[in-house]
Amino acid sequence: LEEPLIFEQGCPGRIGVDIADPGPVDEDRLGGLARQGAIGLPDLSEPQMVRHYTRLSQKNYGIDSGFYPLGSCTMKHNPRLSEKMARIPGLTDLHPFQPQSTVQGALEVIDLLAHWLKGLAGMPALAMSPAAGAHGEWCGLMAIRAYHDDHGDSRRTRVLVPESAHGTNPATAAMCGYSVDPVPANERGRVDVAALKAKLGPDVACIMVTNPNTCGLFEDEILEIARITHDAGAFFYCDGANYNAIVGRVKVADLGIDAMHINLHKTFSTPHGGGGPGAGPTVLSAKLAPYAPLPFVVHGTDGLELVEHAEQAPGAKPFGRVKGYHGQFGVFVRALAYILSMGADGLRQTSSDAVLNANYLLASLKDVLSASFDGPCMHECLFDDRFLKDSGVTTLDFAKMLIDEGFHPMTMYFPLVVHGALLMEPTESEAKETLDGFIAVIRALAAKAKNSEAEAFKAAPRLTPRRRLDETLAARQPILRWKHGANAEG
Amino acid sequence: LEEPLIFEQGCPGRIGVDIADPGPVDEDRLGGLARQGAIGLPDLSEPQMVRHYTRLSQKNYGIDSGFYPLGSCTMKHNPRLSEKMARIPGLTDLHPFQPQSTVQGALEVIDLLAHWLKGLAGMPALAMSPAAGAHGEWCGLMAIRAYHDDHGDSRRTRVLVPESAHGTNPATAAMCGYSVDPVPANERGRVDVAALKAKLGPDVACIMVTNPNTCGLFEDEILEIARITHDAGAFFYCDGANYNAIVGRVKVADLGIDAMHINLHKTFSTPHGGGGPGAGPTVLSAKLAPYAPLPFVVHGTDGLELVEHAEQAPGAKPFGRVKGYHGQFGVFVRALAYILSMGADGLRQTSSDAVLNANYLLASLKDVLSASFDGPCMHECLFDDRFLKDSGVTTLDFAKMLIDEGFHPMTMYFPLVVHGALLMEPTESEAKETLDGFIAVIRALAAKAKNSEAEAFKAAPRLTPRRRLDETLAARQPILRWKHGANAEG
Amino acid sequence: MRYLPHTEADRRAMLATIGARDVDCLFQDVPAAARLDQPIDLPAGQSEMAVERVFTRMAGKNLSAGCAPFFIGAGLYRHHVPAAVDQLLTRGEFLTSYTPYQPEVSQGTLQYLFEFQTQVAMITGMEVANASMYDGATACAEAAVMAARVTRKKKIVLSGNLHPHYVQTTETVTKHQGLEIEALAPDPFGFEDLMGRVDSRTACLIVQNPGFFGGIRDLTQLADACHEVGALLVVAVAEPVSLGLITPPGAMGADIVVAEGQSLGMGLQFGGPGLGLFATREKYVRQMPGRLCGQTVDQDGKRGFVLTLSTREQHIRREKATSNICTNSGLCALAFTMHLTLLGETGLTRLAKLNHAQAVRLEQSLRRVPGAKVISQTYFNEFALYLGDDVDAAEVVEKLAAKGILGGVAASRFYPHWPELRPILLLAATETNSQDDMAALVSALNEGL
Amino acid sequence: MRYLPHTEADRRAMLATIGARDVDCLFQDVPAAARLDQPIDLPAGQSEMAVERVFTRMAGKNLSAGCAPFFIGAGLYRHHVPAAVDQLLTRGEFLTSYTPYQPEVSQGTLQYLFEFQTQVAMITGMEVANASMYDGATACAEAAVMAARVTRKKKIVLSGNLHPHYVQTTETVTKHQGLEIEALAPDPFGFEDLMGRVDSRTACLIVQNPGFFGGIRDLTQLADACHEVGALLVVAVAEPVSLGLITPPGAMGADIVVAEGQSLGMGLQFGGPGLGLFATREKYVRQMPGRLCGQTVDQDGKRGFVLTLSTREQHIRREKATSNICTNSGLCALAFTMHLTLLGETGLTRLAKLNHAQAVRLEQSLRRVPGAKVISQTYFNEFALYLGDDVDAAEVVEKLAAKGILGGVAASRFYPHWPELRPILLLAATETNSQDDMAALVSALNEGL
Repeated sequence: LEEPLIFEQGCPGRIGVDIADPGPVDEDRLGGLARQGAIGLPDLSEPQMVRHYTRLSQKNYGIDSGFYPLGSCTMKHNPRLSEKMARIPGLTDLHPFQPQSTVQGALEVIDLLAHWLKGLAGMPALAMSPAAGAHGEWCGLMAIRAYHDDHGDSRRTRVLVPESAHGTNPATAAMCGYSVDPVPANERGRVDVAALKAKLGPDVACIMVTNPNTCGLFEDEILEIARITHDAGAFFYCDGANYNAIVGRVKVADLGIDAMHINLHKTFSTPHGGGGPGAGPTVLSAKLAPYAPLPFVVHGTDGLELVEHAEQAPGAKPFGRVKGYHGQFGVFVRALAYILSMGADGLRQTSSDAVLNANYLLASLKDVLSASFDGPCMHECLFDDRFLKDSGVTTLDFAKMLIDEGFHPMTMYFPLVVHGALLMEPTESEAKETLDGFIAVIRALAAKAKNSEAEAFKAAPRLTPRRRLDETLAARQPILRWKHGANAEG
Repeated sequence: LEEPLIFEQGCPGRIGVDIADPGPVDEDRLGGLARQGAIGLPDLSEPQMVRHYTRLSQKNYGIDSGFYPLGSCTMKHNPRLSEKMARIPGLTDLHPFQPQSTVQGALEVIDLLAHWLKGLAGMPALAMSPAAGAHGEWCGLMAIRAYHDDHGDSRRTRVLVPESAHGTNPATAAMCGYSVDPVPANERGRVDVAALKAKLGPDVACIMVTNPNTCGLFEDEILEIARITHDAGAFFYCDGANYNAIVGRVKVADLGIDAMHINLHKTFSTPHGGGGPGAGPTVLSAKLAPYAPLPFVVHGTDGLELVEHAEQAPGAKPFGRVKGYHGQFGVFVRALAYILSMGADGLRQTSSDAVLNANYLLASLKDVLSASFDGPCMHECLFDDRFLKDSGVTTLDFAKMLIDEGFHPMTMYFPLVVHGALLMEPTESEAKETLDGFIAVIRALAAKAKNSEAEAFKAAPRLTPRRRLDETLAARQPILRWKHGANAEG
Repeated sequence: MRYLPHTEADRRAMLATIGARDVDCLFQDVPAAARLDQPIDLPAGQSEMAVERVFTRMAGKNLSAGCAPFFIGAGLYRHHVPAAVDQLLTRGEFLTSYTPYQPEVSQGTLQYLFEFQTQVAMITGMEVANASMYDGATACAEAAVMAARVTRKKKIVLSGNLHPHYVQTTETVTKHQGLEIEALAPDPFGFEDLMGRVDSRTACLIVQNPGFFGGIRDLTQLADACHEVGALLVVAVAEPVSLGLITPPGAMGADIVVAEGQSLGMGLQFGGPGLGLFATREKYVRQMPGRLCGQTVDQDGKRGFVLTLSTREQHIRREKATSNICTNSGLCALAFTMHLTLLGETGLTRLAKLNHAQAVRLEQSLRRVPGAKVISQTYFNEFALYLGDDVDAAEVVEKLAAKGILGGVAASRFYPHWPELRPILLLAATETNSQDDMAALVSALNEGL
Repeated sequence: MRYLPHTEADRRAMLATIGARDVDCLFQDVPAAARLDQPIDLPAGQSEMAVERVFTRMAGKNLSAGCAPFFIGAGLYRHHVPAAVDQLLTRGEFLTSYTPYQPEVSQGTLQYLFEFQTQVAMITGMEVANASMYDGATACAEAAVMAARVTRKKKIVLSGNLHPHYVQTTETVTKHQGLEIEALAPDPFGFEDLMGRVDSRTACLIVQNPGFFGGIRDLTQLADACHEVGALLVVAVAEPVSLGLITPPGAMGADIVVAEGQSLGMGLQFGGPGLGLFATREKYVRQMPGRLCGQTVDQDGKRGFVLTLSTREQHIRREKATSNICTNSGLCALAFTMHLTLLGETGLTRLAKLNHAQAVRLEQSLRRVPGAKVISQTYFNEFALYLGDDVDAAEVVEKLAAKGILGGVAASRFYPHWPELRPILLLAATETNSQDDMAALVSALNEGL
């Protein structure tokens, strides 16, 4: 069914919120700047609004709809308890600038979550306020740069980043004023340590390594990587996007890491919500701790205290403020609810089961798909498009065909280190039956692809609200908003 | 997509609720009656459960999904505010047997709702506890019978019920020990007053008239009906299922009615929820008031008091108790939220708009469908299947075809007084555009039917999770539960 | 008004199509004397914010169970409902749908009803169950009427351990149906002789298990006695969680099991809406009241579900219907089945064990209250506490409430005419009680007696 | 564990397929020295009920805004959010979906983003808007960087009326990007001369409207001055509700508008997550950071939506990307767009008028506080109150809190180094304030000064 845009449904004078008209405005205080003319917003009633968003939601696929093995995105079950906790009035109806005596419970949420994150990572300090993974990366690199600057070490202008890294890593380094030097991978899909060593030097500020890496592999030479990095006077920044593979089984500190962001929405299962909000608290080593950004919570004499200005905390040399207010509090509540539900034992089980599931997919599919690397893998398994050679079917076609079978596709064409990548992350919340159903479908489709049925693949998906969309047209003639008469329904 | 039964998804040892095993039970207090053997319930994890019910919901159509003109069912918008209010802990986490001093707010909800219902109906008393419309009917008839019994009038054994009545009316009368005598309709679709008069007599306990009636028509001779009924010493019970057509515009008391139930889920828009829970408070005239069932709320010296036993209220002669506890409290909260939101002005507008919408459908469709009666109609409009004559298409086929167009069908084959009825109730929450879209589809389908395209109708619906289901098979070989190995997926 | 989409322009355009001057014309069939020209003299509509204030104010006058040490049961039990239940319940496709008369677009409702029926049959140990009724009390009354229909006999015997609301509701429902109710005296000490009450005129014997005063009874012999004289044994269950731990009525020979389903999925809600569970043997299915969902196949041969056996219902049979009930408690049944799905075999069993363990712990704590004595020999999660010969339990309850403790219900609230029950307090414990709760109760009782 | 479906039997079967002895084998690539054999020494998992108790306890230590006369703003405003917003937000298809990389199964997310972009462009008076950013402060920083990119100039001038968190965040973000920040002194009395700060080296001037201290400014001349020297005018809006009543930045010549969207749909949430709105002129669209949704057609020619212009983004351009941001605030944008859809033109206009009327009423009430004076000449729903030369507003705030009143924020909380700001209290009024709230504030101020 088609659902028109809200702009095509409005009718002036309808209302979805009853607000008494306060009558003519005393314009004295508006400085002559009362709005002239209409805004252009459509007027809808509440029943229309409810139906509109209900119908839009029905055009979406979420974890609640089915299996969602999108690699590198960690689509695990989002507990409803976390949502409920985030809606307790005493935790959500709080203003960040209330007197601190009136928000001790909120500060306790932040402090308790920090306690868990530090304990799990084995790290002494952290920055709570980053709003997302990439924001946490930047926070980590800013702390590193602040350290170097504070130590008068201005030679360090380079950051080493493996080729397989998330695109945010080089962008982040550039934002901190660093140049980016790529490090090649070895044939085992890991950082080429010899090449890394060759690139390290007194001008390197830090390395940025994702571990487990974007191929779903643990950097097995990580201790050596850390050692040579530290020997060169550089810091080891770890992209913690895949921390969910090792949480509870490995302490970050034991790997020689100096800073790592933790995507709360991934490892601790706060909802991805169609693209955020996330949260990326960043754990820091003792050396980097003083440079953590404002604000932060400390234990004071009268309870918990929120430090909003550097001089409130002796010894602190914060590199600045990374966003408004005190962090993604609503996300903290959800993540903490998940953590307390799981506990140390449960978290260890999540990484164990996540890795088990990925290896099960790998073992069950490697004879029909082309696995890029030998196992064991960590929380995700990587295939490339060699199995589609000469079939006329691309990675994209293969993925779209899965949609008609009721599954969300895996990640395609990432990481860039293999050709036509298919990256599958099953997550620990999926039952064996679900994986078995998926495996059976993949095997059937692989057979179909090899059986020269490319046409069917090209036509997929066919059972969705829309078939394949013309992305080139969208980019060439961008239509980024509705305008009266310009967005006719196709 | 297919969704297996929970019994086909379970796996022993999974859990969806973490509960510490309290260890071996001290069986001393179980009197040797500890359960032997397994219950047979499936074990699912929370992610499986969430996905299961999400997917099941996707196989359902609600008001939130689209237009739902099911006649006589009043599928209007269910405000989300009402749901929110019903979840305030101080209103939902209350036990009915708490000391009354600790539930004064809950008693106030009941009392305030009663105040509104009495005020709207213009009636002096009511029974709050009936759980549904049919339950309210029975409550009303029990009060009537209690009155007659109390006055030693044991001759009254008959109840007069029009042919067009809801099936619950005769069933209710039978439950009260009455015999049922049907009253014919006149050619204008109303009670034949002459026939009614002829049937009235000293053995009639009451009449049960639905007004507006099930043809969507107001009983325009209602004052005469009331007069002759009262003259015969009988009571006038009104089935209030269609009260939504007149709320705020007509006081029930002004029509000479002695008792009427009010379906809160219809007139006051509490959710129908796939078949309940409803609530059917029943307003009563002064004569019937003393016989109202237990419990009820009165204004006492220390605040509100809940009367649970007859002797607590001097003068009360309750006919008994109709259910456990104090009424459908959760439904009361929702209905009261709706009533306070609407107010007296808004409620008057709802009935006005409901009647406007129905007449708009009638006016817009009467040239292509066959209207059973001339307008104006009230909140719903009735057509019969004359327009399908010789087309090979039945009312059922026609309705099923609508499903594929994205609409829920109207009510079919009810009321029984016309052949192949199609009863449409648009409700006031539908916008004109929605009605216009529906009208266009109906007109197109009517043309299609007349154009000998019966095959397409017979095959409908085709876009639904299931196509037409074999109801005869279900009734002939009832399978009413899952049993291991006996319910194979088709 | 936010729920009403029409603008004045819409209304005018529609009236033009209709050919009516104004909306009043459409109400021409209403006798002029009864037509109101103005809104009724009650307050005008309010914004969401204003309505929220009204309810928040009223809520503030209540002491909610979660804010107090809480030990009230007496037929409704406070259990923890997982968050997923309510969040899924509010999905519009469930919440805003009607009775599934159009099965093609109602497979969601129908499938969960089918699953619900199966779960109810399983936990009660019966063969079939219906798709729910209003509540436990009305289900009990329906069972009495059904038993009379099945046996063609008239006498209904009600145990003194049957919930007084079930007794009263059954009395009211059967009042004019030519049935004869024999209700036994309240029986907190477990002395009643039921066997002696069953004879050839008996349609059914209705007992509750666990009983209103807590006791758990082996019903096997009672069932045999009923069956020998052609009567049915009806068993009421007010606490379905008990079925995770104790022998189900079906395994002891019950012919009909009725229950209050509120314990699972719904929360207290001041007692309503409830959820009537109704299960019986397959041979009686066509005599069973209430809606039924059955399995069938669609045009393409795929498994699907429909409402079935509706020939028993009032819209087909009118005055000969099995009952006048034409709704069920759909959403409540959904909440129940969702909670039970989350629990599963493992969870229900553990929850039941935990409840019993809590009650045992409570009994042990109460040993520290001089003069008080638990008189229920057996119990699941609720028992009767005898407070002492001169103690009025109702007064104790008020004293406890004054201290912010919701400490059970006095038996006299149900039985005002039985002075010998005045010292009896009904106390329930569930998984929601903490040790602090129990300590607070014991200490307050010691002060208050 | 309730979120983990595997049984031990499942795990054994899967390990057998993999050919691994146990799960530890799968972690063989982790250096032995870093492998933990046991769970980390932190508490074990807990039931829902236990976790709820923990949060209920913490919530009990807070004074929530709804339980107090509440007048805090300073960039985040307390508005009433209609119940429908949150209930629709929690639909799993919205809540549990990812970034819409597969548009065929993400049209729901994509269509609301397209609608959101349009709404944001409309209310700001701009041509295009992106699909949201983290919050107002980071959006402001991104605007500074974008302005430098567009103009190829380096100087960023920040008004003293810009929210201090926006100032600080912009300083941090730009620190190592070769830009030069010129941040003006806080300006509660509206004396600052911005025109004089704009010169040929200026990439942009960033002003807030209404300003941090409340004032509303006509920006037309400032815009002209910027454009004359090739600089951009960036306008920050901390209270989007104001756009229902006052002239939007776009109509006064702004080149980029950034805003905090929290006011609509989201509630306070202790300040996070926020919702960064970002709008600009069409000609700058390829320089704009953040995700964008665009209209296109599908294979069958039907209108549909996709993420577009991603060549600006970091996963394509890596170190040359417009920013490192790779998420938006999808759910917050959904809440915002849903609330704004409910409001519509009529509702937003009325809500804005009502907010202003409330602030005017508050100012009038405060005339009864001797010595206190509203120093904002113009304002929307928030203004600066000067309490008297020797009064420390921070102390007053604490005194009010002790009386259960959340009476604004002291300017010194943001500007500890500016003693002349110590007597200044920022006070906001919205539709949520009752007359009683205002009376309570006035009375407490009179006692406390």
